[in-house]
Amino acid sequence: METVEETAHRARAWFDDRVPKRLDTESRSGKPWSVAIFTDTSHDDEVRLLDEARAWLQAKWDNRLAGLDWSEEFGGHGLTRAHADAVSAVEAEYDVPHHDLLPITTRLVAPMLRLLGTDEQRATFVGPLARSELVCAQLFSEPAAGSDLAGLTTRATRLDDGGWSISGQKVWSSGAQFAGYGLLLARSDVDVVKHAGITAFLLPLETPGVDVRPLRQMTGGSCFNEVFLDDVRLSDEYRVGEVGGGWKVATTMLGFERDASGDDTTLGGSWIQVLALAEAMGRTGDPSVRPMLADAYTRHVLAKVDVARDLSARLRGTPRGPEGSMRKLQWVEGMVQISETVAQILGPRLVADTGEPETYLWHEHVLGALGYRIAGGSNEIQRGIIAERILGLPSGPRADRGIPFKDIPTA
Amino acid sequence: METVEETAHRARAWFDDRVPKRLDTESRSGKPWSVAIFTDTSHDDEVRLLDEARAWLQAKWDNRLAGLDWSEEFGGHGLTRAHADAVSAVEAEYDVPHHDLLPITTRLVAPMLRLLGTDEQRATFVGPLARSELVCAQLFSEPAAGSDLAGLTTRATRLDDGGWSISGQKVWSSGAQFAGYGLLLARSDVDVVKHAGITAFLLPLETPGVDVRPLRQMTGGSCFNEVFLDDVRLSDEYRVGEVGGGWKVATTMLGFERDASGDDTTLGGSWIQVLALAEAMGRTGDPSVRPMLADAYTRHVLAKVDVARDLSARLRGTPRGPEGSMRKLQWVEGMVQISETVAQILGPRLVADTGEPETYLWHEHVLGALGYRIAGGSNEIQRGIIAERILGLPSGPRADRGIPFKDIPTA
Amino acid sequence: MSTTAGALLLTEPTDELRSMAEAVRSVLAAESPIERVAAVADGLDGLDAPLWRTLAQDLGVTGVLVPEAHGGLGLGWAEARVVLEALGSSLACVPFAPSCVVAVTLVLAAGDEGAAGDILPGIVDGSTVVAVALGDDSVLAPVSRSAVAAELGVDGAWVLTGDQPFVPYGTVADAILLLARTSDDEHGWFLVASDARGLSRSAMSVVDTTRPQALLRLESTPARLVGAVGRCDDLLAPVLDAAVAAAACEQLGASRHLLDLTVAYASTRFQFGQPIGSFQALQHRLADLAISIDTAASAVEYAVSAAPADPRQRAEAASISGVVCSETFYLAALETIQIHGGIGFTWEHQAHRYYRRALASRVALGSPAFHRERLLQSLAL
Amino acid sequence: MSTTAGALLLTEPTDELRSMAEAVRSVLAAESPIERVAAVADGLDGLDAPLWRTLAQDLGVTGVLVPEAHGGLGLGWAEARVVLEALGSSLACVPFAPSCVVAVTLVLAAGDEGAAGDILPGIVDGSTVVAVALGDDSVLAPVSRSAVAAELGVDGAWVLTGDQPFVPYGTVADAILLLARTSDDEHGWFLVASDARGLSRSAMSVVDTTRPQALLRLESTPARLVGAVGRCDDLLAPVLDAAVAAAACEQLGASRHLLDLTVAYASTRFQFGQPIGSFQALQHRLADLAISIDTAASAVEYAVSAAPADPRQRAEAASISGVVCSETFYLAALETIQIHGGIGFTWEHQAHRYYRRALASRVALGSPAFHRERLLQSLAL
Repeated sequence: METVEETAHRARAWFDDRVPKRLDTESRSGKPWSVAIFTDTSHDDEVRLLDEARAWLQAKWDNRLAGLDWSEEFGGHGLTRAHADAVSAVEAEYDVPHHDLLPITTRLVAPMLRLLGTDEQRATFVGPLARSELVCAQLFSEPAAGSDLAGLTTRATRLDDGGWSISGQKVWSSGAQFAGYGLLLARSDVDVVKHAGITAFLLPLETPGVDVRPLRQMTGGSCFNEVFLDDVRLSDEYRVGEVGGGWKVATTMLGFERDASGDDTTLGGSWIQVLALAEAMGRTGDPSVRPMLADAYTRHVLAKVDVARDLSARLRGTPRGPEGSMRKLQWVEGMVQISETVAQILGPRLVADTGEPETYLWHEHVLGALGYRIAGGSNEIQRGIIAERILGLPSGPRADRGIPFKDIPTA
Repeated sequence: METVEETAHRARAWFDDRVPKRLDTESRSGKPWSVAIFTDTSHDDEVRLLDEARAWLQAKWDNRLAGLDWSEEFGGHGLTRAHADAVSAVEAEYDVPHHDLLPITTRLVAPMLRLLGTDEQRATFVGPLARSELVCAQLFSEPAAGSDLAGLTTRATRLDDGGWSISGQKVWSSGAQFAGYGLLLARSDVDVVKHAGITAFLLPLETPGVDVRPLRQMTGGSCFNEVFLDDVRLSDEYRVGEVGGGWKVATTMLGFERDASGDDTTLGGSWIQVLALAEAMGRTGDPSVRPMLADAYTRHVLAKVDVARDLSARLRGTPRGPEGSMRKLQWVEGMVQISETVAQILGPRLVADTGEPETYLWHEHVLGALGYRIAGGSNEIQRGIIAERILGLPSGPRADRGIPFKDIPTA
Repeated sequence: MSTTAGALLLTEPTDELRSMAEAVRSVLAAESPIERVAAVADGLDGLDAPLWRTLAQDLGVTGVLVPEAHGGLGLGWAEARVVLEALGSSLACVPFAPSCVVAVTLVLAAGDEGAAGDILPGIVDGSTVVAVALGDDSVLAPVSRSAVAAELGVDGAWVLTGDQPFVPYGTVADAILLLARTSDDEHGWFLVASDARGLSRSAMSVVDTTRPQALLRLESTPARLVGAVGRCDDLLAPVLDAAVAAAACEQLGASRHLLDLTVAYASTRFQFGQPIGSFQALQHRLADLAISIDTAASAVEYAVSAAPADPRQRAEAASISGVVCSETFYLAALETIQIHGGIGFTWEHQAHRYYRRALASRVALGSPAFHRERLLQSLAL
Repeated sequence: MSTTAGALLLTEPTDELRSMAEAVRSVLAAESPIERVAAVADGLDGLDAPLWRTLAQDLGVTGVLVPEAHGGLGLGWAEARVVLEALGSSLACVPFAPSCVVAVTLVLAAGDEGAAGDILPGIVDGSTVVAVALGDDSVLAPVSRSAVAAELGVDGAWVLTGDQPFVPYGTVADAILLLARTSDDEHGWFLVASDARGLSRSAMSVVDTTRPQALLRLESTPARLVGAVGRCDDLLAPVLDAAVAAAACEQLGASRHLLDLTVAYASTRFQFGQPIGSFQALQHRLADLAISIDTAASAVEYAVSAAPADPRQRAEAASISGVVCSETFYLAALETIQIHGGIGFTWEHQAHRYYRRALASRVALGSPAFHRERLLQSLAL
């Protein structure tokens, strides 16, 4: 078997031939990296980016640089997670195609389905999903089920023919306009406690009754969708896991998410960019800016140490559990810190465009940074996980515990 | 009737003849004001301070500068709260005798007893308490009833002769070693909800079975006591309010406390002192110190505005209710701010004594400031009051609601 | 140095003040609901002209600070404050602060009766919007030198040349007041008509579109000196103080609105079978916000009380409000979005409009760090 | 400037490290429970002599950083770290950090084989406690000039004159290393024996009595130059880095202890019929503390990894740990007292001992503000 070092070496050689190194402040296009958190891209450009990212993944796969830890049953190469990690670590140094929808498909949905799907689902979907030949979005959150995901109310009603009728509304569904499938959670039983009445489906988004509409976020762009479901008829083949077993599907995926997150350093607004800004604006000597620069640099360095610690723990066989909640909060805190620093550096130039380059555009970062305090498990939810699952603090009385879903107060 | 302005004028003239103005950084003794929050005074000195403060109050009273808003029935002068406020405002400019136990006696216990006492209790105690001829401590908190005062477990058992036997332990009883009486809350019924089973007593502290022991706080001194009660026999004449009406006694007193607090600007560590320190240490130009100085000065100024706003609201007939919780938190925040500022100014001189004057002694302030985040209703309790009683936010489920005291979980 | 606030005279909430506030609020409720604000802000010039007419012609509040001799109401900061709080609360898209507070203060402080007679009546009846340019880097460090130069032409008239960014309502204003340097050591306030020769105005892209800003280019543009020339700092101080205090009043009004909005949402939004406002962590944060707003109210009270007082105390009070109210409003906007969760992050929700205003107003007239320094300087520290 | 941490080599928790930690912890559990710490701290000299003997003679950890050639264990910072974390966790009253880490680092960095041979064996067997004076205002601004002057006597031997405050364990030490200036531009590290002529030592009153400090007066006191004379900054840097990194390890250990203590208390203390640890506001604050401690763990990891590396990165890593671990420990101590409530404010409870250490260690080797500046300087900013 190829050693991890050999894999890393091979990856580097292959990348060197094909993609540029990720330089400090410039992107592949030779333009400065965007500092935005939510990029505002046209539909056509977004499709192109997604296609590039899929092609890139498949090319890596065909050259034994992706799918390393997938078994041959799914077209994989039968190596270990350590081999895959090594390629990721090397790849992080390069400026490669990327699209948010890909990791959802390949790192969350595909491994979940491998674990929980039927034999037929595994045969049909897992390989193509892992290679991103099929692309799948997450249909989890709802307007009335945000932090309380398990409070979802999209209804799945069993029909006489064994199939399902699904009605309801999903929200914050990233990439649903480009995906062929959506991994959907719906309530199939309101007479049991809330976690027990949820069923999961792999929903072809072409199905009649599915309406995907862009949702405009406060930054002005539309990175997300609302998905309306009106009497959507679905055969039972598309059910994932047991009837009433949807929460297990969700937690399985969220478990992979924990494992996968923390790598995404592609979002805009890095230390390098902040430093470049402070120098360009001549503010590195400003006593109101200096402590902020010191703290931003500290977070920049310690984020790398965090990654190394987590990698080391994983190699020792201690998989990341709820500790992912800490990383999420540290990462968000770092983004907020950068926002505050650039606000102090730019002053009025943060909020009104003088035409000077690389100044006003930082407002995109500042507006967007707020989003990740909410998205992907709000700060409040993460703190609760840390308190009860890492520190082991006791839970207090709760109004939704031990009673049928239909009896939980909603107003 | 004398006008408020006339009273103020008369007060000023009388004070001018007797006590020095409160100068910026020096006390009556000509020494710098202490910066300590909890002063560490010997028992004899404390007794002397208390006696001086009582004599001062009585002299004011005899000269129609105290007891202004007390009716003649209690030896008062039958004027208004506005007259009393005016004298307080003038008095704040002078360096006058003070002891913590006095306001508890004269501003909390005496008015409560006037409202809730029997005719006999009113005739016997109210006047002497108001003039501090009798002195009364508060016996409220217990080791297991801190934030949750109504969870107290000191037992009051009714005897066949109609009297009571009281056993239990009180803690953080300020001044109990000098007081003749203690206003005590005890549980008389465990079969009703917790607030309904409490009875109040005016306990002569000489009663057999009462044991007052000093409690050493983390600053090193002993400003508080533990009070042990072992089968203390008390006649029913000393009961205050109804049997089971003790919580009303407590809330009445806490209501007066709200009204009375916020005036206590005698605790150590003021803006003037901080500024003097920064100048003496040559640190006013330090960029790490300057923002802290600006914030300390801001709090110093706005505290005065707060007082003026509250006075104006009271004069318009809007008594201070739960807003007192805001003042408490702002006041504590100001103390903490001053602690942080002096720590930044002094560096190692805060924690080790070089012998330079007015430097190391600030550690007393820094250690003590923590106490008031806990004492008198912790920060957490005050925030809860603001959230539910000022903002009107709904309460969540609670484990102690609607069930008999004896069924409330305690471990 | 000296300490102040020894004997504070606060503005009592009289019946007249209350009814004035009520009148403004009911006009805003009717004519400037958040949907209207959004439409104007997403529109061309960011000015709600019909509302401006109502405020000027029906309510007459545009003349609140203008002496009766010039057609105004001849009232003071207590009255201006209630108007500003209401406008801030609703994000109304009108140039009340720059034109009716800052420009009026400037003209009165200049002691130039001729200019006052020419400028103020138009401000009062709303026919003239006067913008005041305060910002370039002057708000980050005490300005010592404007980028605009003034020269006396051969005809004895002044002409200005230079660039002036960050002019609030600069594109819609009928006239602009700006600082220009007349010599190495001296500056003056100059009035430039919007149609003056050599003036070009371009709208800047802005985060807070309820508050348009312009970049002005002046090339030998004729201008009128208002008041006398003098030291830049001396000319700037009363105007900056008024602008900061006015912004503080607006920030306080907006913060209170956000607290009310968020408390209402938290009381009715259920998650986990409970209203989210019953979760203690959220309760404590809203309590902290309420405290911060109460502190901001004291800062505004002080700034308003000190507004006509001695220059040192006025600068002190303005800068205190510039720190406290900016930070409070920013906190309020952050908590509003966070507590509203996903819905608070959408374009359709009003939260981001307030966040944008909070972000912009926190830096527009000097950052909190700048005002901390300015406060210390007012204390000779 | 350059960025670092590109390829981080972290210390893996080997079995040897784990058993070393276990050995130290079990000695401390047996010999230095909090009651013992309180008794020593409230006693005369703040030194737990029996514990010191056990550590030196039974465990031998006093020689952890000393090369085997000088009788030590010849191990590195990974091992020193586990000892320091355990000592910090228990507040053990022993001069491990100054003598076994800081003094050893100093002597090795000086490259003075003679001095090393004379000084290190005594440190290893615990018979000699060597204090290192780092603090006067040198820790607030990069030191440029020591207050102690060194002169070469007629006999060719150095004598020192001046005052040196803030010497940790200065009264119990057998020898003290301090910086003295040998000329206008140069300084040297000097070793002064505790019984040297002209040396007087007085204990300073201190907030953290688990860490005694002394004021030294030297009057023509004979001293031995260790290493060569040189620029003050160059001599100080490696020693300050070691001292700060050692303190960070102790702070991390103490913070973890406080988190455990407070979580345990909050899980069993009932108020309002619930364990207080089930109240959400408190849960969230403990979560924030846990995050802060995790960040501190990364800072320590980085400081320990960088300890033997190039001077720039070592200074960077030390100062990062000086900010992060100081602030974390201080937060931990504050929350411990606050969450314990009244009982946490009593003398009898252990909380205040940790708070005193947190307060003292936050300023003893430079405040967080100082280390932020030092970090920027290491980046040439």
